[in-house]
Amino acid sequence: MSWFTSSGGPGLLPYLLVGAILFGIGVTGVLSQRNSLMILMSIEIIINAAILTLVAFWRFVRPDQFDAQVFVIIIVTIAAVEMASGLGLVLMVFRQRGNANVDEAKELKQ
Amino acid sequence: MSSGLIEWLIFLSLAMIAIVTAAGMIITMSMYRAGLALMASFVALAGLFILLNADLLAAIQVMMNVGGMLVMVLFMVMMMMDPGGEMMWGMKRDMHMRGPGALSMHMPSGPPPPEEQEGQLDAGAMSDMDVQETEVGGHDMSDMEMGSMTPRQNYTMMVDMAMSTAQLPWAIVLGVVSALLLVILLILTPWPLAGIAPTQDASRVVGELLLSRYMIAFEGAALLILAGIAGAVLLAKRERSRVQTPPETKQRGEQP
Amino acid sequence: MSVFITPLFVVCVLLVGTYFIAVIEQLLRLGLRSIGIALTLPLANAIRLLYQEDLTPRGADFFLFRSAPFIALAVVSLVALVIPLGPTLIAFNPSIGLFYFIVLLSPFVVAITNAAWSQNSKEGLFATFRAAAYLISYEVPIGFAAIGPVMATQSLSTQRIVEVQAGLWFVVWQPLGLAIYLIAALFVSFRHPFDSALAGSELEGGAFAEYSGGRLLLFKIALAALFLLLMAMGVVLFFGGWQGPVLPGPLWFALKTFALSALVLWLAHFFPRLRHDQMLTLSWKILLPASLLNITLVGILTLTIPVGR
Amino acid sequence: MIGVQVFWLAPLLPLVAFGLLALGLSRSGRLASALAVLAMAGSTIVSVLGLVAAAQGMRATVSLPWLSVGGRSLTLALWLDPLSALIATLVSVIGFIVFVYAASYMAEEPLRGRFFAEFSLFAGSMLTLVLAADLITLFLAWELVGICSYLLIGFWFERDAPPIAATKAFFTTRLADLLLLVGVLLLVGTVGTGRIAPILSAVTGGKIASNLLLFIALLLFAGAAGKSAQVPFQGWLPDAMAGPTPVSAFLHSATMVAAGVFLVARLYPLFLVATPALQIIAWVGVLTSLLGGAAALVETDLKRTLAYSTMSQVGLMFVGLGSGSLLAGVLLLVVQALYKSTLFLAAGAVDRAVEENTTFMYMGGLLRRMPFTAFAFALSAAALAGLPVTLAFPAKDAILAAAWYANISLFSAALVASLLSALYSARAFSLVFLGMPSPTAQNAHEPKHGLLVPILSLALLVPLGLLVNAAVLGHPLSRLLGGTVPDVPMVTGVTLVLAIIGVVIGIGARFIWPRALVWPSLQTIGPIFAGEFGFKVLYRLVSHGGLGAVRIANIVDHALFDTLNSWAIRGLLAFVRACAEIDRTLFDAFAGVVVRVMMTVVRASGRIDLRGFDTTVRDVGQGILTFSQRVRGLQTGRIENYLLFVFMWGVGVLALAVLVALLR
Repeated sequence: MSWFTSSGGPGLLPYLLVGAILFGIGVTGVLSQRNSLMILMSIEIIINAAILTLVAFWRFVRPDQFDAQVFVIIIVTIAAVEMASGLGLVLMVFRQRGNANVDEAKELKQ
Repeated sequence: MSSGLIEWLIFLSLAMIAIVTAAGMIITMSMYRAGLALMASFVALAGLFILLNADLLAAIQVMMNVGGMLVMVLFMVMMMMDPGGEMMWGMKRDMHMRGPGALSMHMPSGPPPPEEQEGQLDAGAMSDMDVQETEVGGHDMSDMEMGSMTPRQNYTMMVDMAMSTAQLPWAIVLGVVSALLLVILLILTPWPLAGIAPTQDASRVVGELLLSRYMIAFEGAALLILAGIAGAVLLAKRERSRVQTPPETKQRGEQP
Repeated sequence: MSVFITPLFVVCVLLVGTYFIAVIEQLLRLGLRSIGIALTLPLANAIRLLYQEDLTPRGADFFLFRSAPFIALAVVSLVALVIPLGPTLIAFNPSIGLFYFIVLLSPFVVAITNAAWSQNSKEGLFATFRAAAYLISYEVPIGFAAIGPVMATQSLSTQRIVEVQAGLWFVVWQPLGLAIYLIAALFVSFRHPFDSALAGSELEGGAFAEYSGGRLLLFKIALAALFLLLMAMGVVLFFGGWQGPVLPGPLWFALKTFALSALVLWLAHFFPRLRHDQMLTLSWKILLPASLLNITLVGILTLTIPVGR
Repeated sequence: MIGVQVFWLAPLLPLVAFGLLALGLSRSGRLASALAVLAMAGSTIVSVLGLVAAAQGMRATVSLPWLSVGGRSLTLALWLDPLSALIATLVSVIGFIVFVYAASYMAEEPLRGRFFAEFSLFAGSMLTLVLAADLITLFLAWELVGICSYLLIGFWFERDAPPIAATKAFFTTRLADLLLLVGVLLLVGTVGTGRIAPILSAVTGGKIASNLLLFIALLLFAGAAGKSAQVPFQGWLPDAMAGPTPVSAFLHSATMVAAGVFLVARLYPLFLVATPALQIIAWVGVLTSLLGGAAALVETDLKRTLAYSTMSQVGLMFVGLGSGSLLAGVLLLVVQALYKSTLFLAAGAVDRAVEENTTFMYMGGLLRRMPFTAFAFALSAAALAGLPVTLAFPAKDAILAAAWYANISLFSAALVASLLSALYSARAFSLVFLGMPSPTAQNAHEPKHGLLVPILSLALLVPLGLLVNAAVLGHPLSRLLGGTVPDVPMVTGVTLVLAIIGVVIGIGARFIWPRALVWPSLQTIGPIFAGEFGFKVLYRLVSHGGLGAVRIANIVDHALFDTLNSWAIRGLLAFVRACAEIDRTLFDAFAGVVVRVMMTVVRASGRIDLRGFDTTVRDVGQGILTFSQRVRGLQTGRIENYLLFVFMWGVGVLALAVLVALLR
C-alpha cells in the first residue's frame, strides 16, 4: 500500500493518522476542561493537528508547490493572535470573578 | 539498518511523544506540567515536520509555540495559583485519595451530600489550605487533619480541585468518535500522491510567495496581529478610574 | 560513523571554549598578573562542585528538577552545530542556520524556568517569572539585530554569511546592529548586568537556588557555553567569522571569539545590575526602536551600496 | 533642464520634513517651523523649475515599483506635465507663503511642532496628489490629504468644536472617498493599468462601454465632490473653520478643496466622453454655488462667510468644467486659490486684532486701524467679486462665457451666483472695514510683520494671478495647457455690470443708506441701520416677513426708500432666504415623504395580515410555543454545554462525509 510507505519510510497515511488522533485529543480537551486557559491550549492542539495534516499533504501530494507552507505560516500567526486575545479575555474574566472556570460562567442563561 | 527503517523508528517515537504528551496535557494535575507537556508535543510535531522535509516550518513551530506556551504557563502560574513542586501531588497523597498522584481529578458524580449543621473543624482551614507554608518556603499539608473532614467538605474540595467539567464522558466519547470518523475518512479517500520529493529551498520560495501571490494574506495577517495586540492590551488593561477611585473616596471619608 | 563523531567533537570544542570563557572571567576579576590562578581556578571549582553533595529539596518536582540541567546542556550543544569554524568545518549547515540558532535559544529559557519552578520555593517562582519575561523581551531585539547581516547577505545560512564578509566585515556599516546584538546576547545568556533571574544576592541564586553539586556544574557549563556561542555567532554575523589572512580559519575564529568575549565581559563590568523592570524598559523602549532603525538604515545601505552582495 | 530631473523633490521635501519632525524633531517648535518653511521653500523652487520646464514642452515620469497584486504590478509614479506642474507651482507657492504666515501665527502655540509636522504632511501629500502619474498614487495621496485635514482641523482637540468638526469633515469626505475608491478600482480593473495617460487614451479610444464609463465618471465625481464640498457633501466645509486660520487658508485655496477640481481636470477627457456626466457636474456646481452664495450673504461669522464663498466659487469652477471648458475651470482654480488664501490670511489678522473674535459684531471700521490688511482684503475681495482688478478680465467671465455656450438656463443661474458673489464679498468687506468701529475694534492695530508680509505678498500675487491668461501677455495659460478660453464680449459686459451693481449695492448698503437716514423724523430708527446689523436686520426684515419685520418695513418703505430699489433688494433677499431654506429643508422633506409612504404601505399590509393570516399564524405559533417549551431545557447557559453541541454538529458533518465516502 503506497499510502502507508514512501520509499521505505512512513508515507502519507501515518502522518494523517497522527493528525486525526491529535485532533481527537484536542476535541476531548476543549469539551472536558474546566479552566479556560486549558481550553485555549486544547484549541492549540487542534490547530497543530490541522497543520500537521497540511504539511503531510504538501509533502506527499504537491511537494513542488510551496503554497501549503505559506498557509501554515499564516495559520500559526493567526493561532498566535487568537492566543493573545484569548489570554486577554481570560485575564479580564479572571479579574471580574476571581477564577477562569467555564462552568461557573452562567450569565448566558440569566 | 536501512534508512527507511530508521525513518520509521524516528517517526514512531516522535508520533508517540506527540500523542502521549498531548494526552498528558489533559490528564495531568498541575497546569505548569500541562503547559510543558503541550510544549513537548509541539516540539515532537516539529520533529515530524523535519521528517517531512519542512525544516522552515519546524523552526517556526518551535519558535512560536515555545514562546507562546511559556507565556501561557506564566499566566497559569500567576493566575491559577499553581505553585511550584509537587504540591498538588502531595496534597492528594496526604488526603488519601485514589489514583496516581500526578493525574487530575474530575468532578464528583452524584448530588452533593447534605450540609452539616455545625462544623467539626473551623471553616478557615479549608480556605487557608493552600496558603500555609513552612519556614523553608515549601508547602506543607501535614498539619491538615484529614480524618476530620466531613463528606460535605470533601465534596466541595473535590469540586474546587476538579480540572474537568461534568461532561467529561461526553467529551471523551465525542473525541474518540471524531478521531475514528476522521481515520475512516482518511482511509476511504483516494489521495492523489505525487511520488517526488521537494527540491527547492523552502525559505526562499516561501518568502517569495508571501511577498507576491499571498501579499494580501500576509498584510492581512499583519493587520490581524496589530488588531490582536490592540485588543489584548485593551482587554488586559486595568481601568484606572474604576479601580482606583473607590479607595480614595473611602479614605477621604474616613479621615475627618 | 560521522553521525557519532561530529557531536562528540562539538561537545569537546564546546567544553574547551567554556573553560576559556571561565579563564577570561577569572582574569578580569583577578587581573592579568595572577594568570596561573585564573588558569587553574575554573578546574578547581568544577572538581569542588563534583565532590559536593547533590541535594534535592523536599517537594521538588522530581522529573523536572532532574532533567532541567540536561535540557539546558542539550539545547546548547544543538545550538553549537550551526557555528561555522572554518571554510568546511561546520557540523550542520542548513539553509536556515541563523533562524535555527535563534529558535533554539528559547528552549534554553524553558530549561531555566523548569529549574526555577520545580524547586518548590518562593525565590524559584520569582525567577520563573523573570526568566519567562526575558524570553519575550529579548527574542525580538536579537532577531531584528540578526536580520541586518541577513539582509546584506540575502541568505540565512551561517556559512554563507561568513563567505560574503570576505571583503568587508558587517560591523563596519552595521555598528548599531552589533551593539543591539551584544546587549541582547548578554540578556539571553543571563550575564552580569542582566542576571536578575539568577541574581545571587537578591534571590539567593534565583533559578539555581536549590541546585548543588554536579547539576549546578552542568548549569554553569551550559550558561558559559551559551555565552560563548552567542559571542561566536556575533563574530559570524559581524566580524567575518573565520575569514582572515595567513592563519588558518578556525584559529582566526577562536581568536576573534575570545577577543569579543573578553571585550564584552570587560565592558559589562562597568554597569550595575539592572532591575527586572529596567531590563524590560531597556528591551522594549530602547532596543526595539533602535533595532527597527537599524533595519531601515541597513535596508537603505544595502539598496544603495553594492558592498553586501 | 534641471526642472525635469528634480521635480519629484517637490512632494518629497515636505514629506521628508514631516518624517524628521515625526521622528522627534518636533519637540522644538522653532526648529520645526524653520524646517517646514525651508522644505516648502525648496519645493517651491523645484516646482517653479518644473513649471518652466513643462512650459518648454518637456515631460518626465518617475516611478518606484511598489508591489504586485494578482499579477499586476503597482507602481508609485509621479509625472510632470503642464497641468500638474501648474497646480504644483500654485500649491507650493501658496503653501510657502502660508507656512511663513503660520510660523508667526502659531508662534505662541505650545504644540506647534506637531502642527508643522502635520502641515508639512498636508502640503507634501497634496503635491503628491497633483503630480501623481497613476491613479493608485493619486488615491493614496488623496487619503493622506483627508487624514491631514482631519488632524489639522482638530488641531485644538482640547476645545469643544474642533474635534466634532474634524470628525464631520473626515467622515463626510471618507464616504465620498469610498465612492472614489470604487471608481478608481473599476477604472484600473477595466483598463488594466493605473497610469493616467494610458487610461485617458483607452477612454478616448472608446475601449470602455459607455454605461460603465458614465458610472465610473459619476463615482469619480462623487469623490471630487466630497473633497470640494459640493452639494451632497457640503456640510463639513463651514465647520472646518474650527481649525487654525493658516489651515483654513491652505485648505480652502490650493489643497483640499482644489483636489476635487483637480481630479476632474486631470481626468477631463474621461468626463468629456461620458456624455451626461458633464451636465450633472455643471448643475451640481451651479446648485452649490447658489446655496453657498446665499448662505454667505446671511452668515454673521467672517471665516464662515469666506468658507461659504469658497463653496460658491468651487461650484463655479465645476460649472466651467461642466460647460466643456477645461481652461475656464483651471483658470478660476488658480486665481481663486490666490485671492481666497489672501482673504483667509487677512481674516486671521483681523481675528487677532479684535481679540480672537470671528463674528462681524466685533468688527467694523477697521479701515483706518489696519490699512494694509484692508488693502489686501479689498484687492482680493474685488477679485472675488469679479471687478477687473488688473488689465485682465476676471476669471469668472470665462466660466460664464463657457456656460453661455453650453446652456442658457445654466448661464442665467451662474449669472445669479456671480451676482451673489459680488454681493457677499462687498458685504464682508464693508462689515469688517467700513462703518463705525465696534468697542473691540477700537483698539485694533496692524498685525506684526510676520503676519503682514505674507498677507501683502500674497495680495500682490493676486493681480499677477489674474494676468495668468491675459491677452496682453499672449494667453500664457492657453499656450501651456492648449485650447482657448471662451470669450463672449456680451457676457463679459453683463458680468461686469452685474459685478459693479452688486458691489455698489453691497457697499452702498453700508454707506448711502445710513446717510439717507439723517431725516429728523427717523432719527430713532437710525441706529438700527447705522449699527452693526444693518444688513442682518434688513435680511431678516425682508425675508422673514414677520411681525417686527413688517413694522420696520412699513416705516422704511414709505418714508425713505426708493421703491424700485427696495423691491429689487427684497426680491433678491427672498430668493436668497428661500435658497437657504431649501438647503435646510429639502432633504428633510424628502425623507418625510418617503417615511410617510412607507408607513402607509406598512399599515396596509398590517391590515391584510390581521384579516387573512391571523388564525393560521396563531395555530402555528401555538405549536412552536409548545415545542420550544420542550427545547428550552437545552439552554443551560453553560459555555461547555454549548461547545458540546457545536462539536456534536461537527461530528455529525464528519459522519455525513464518511457516509458519502462509503456510498461512493
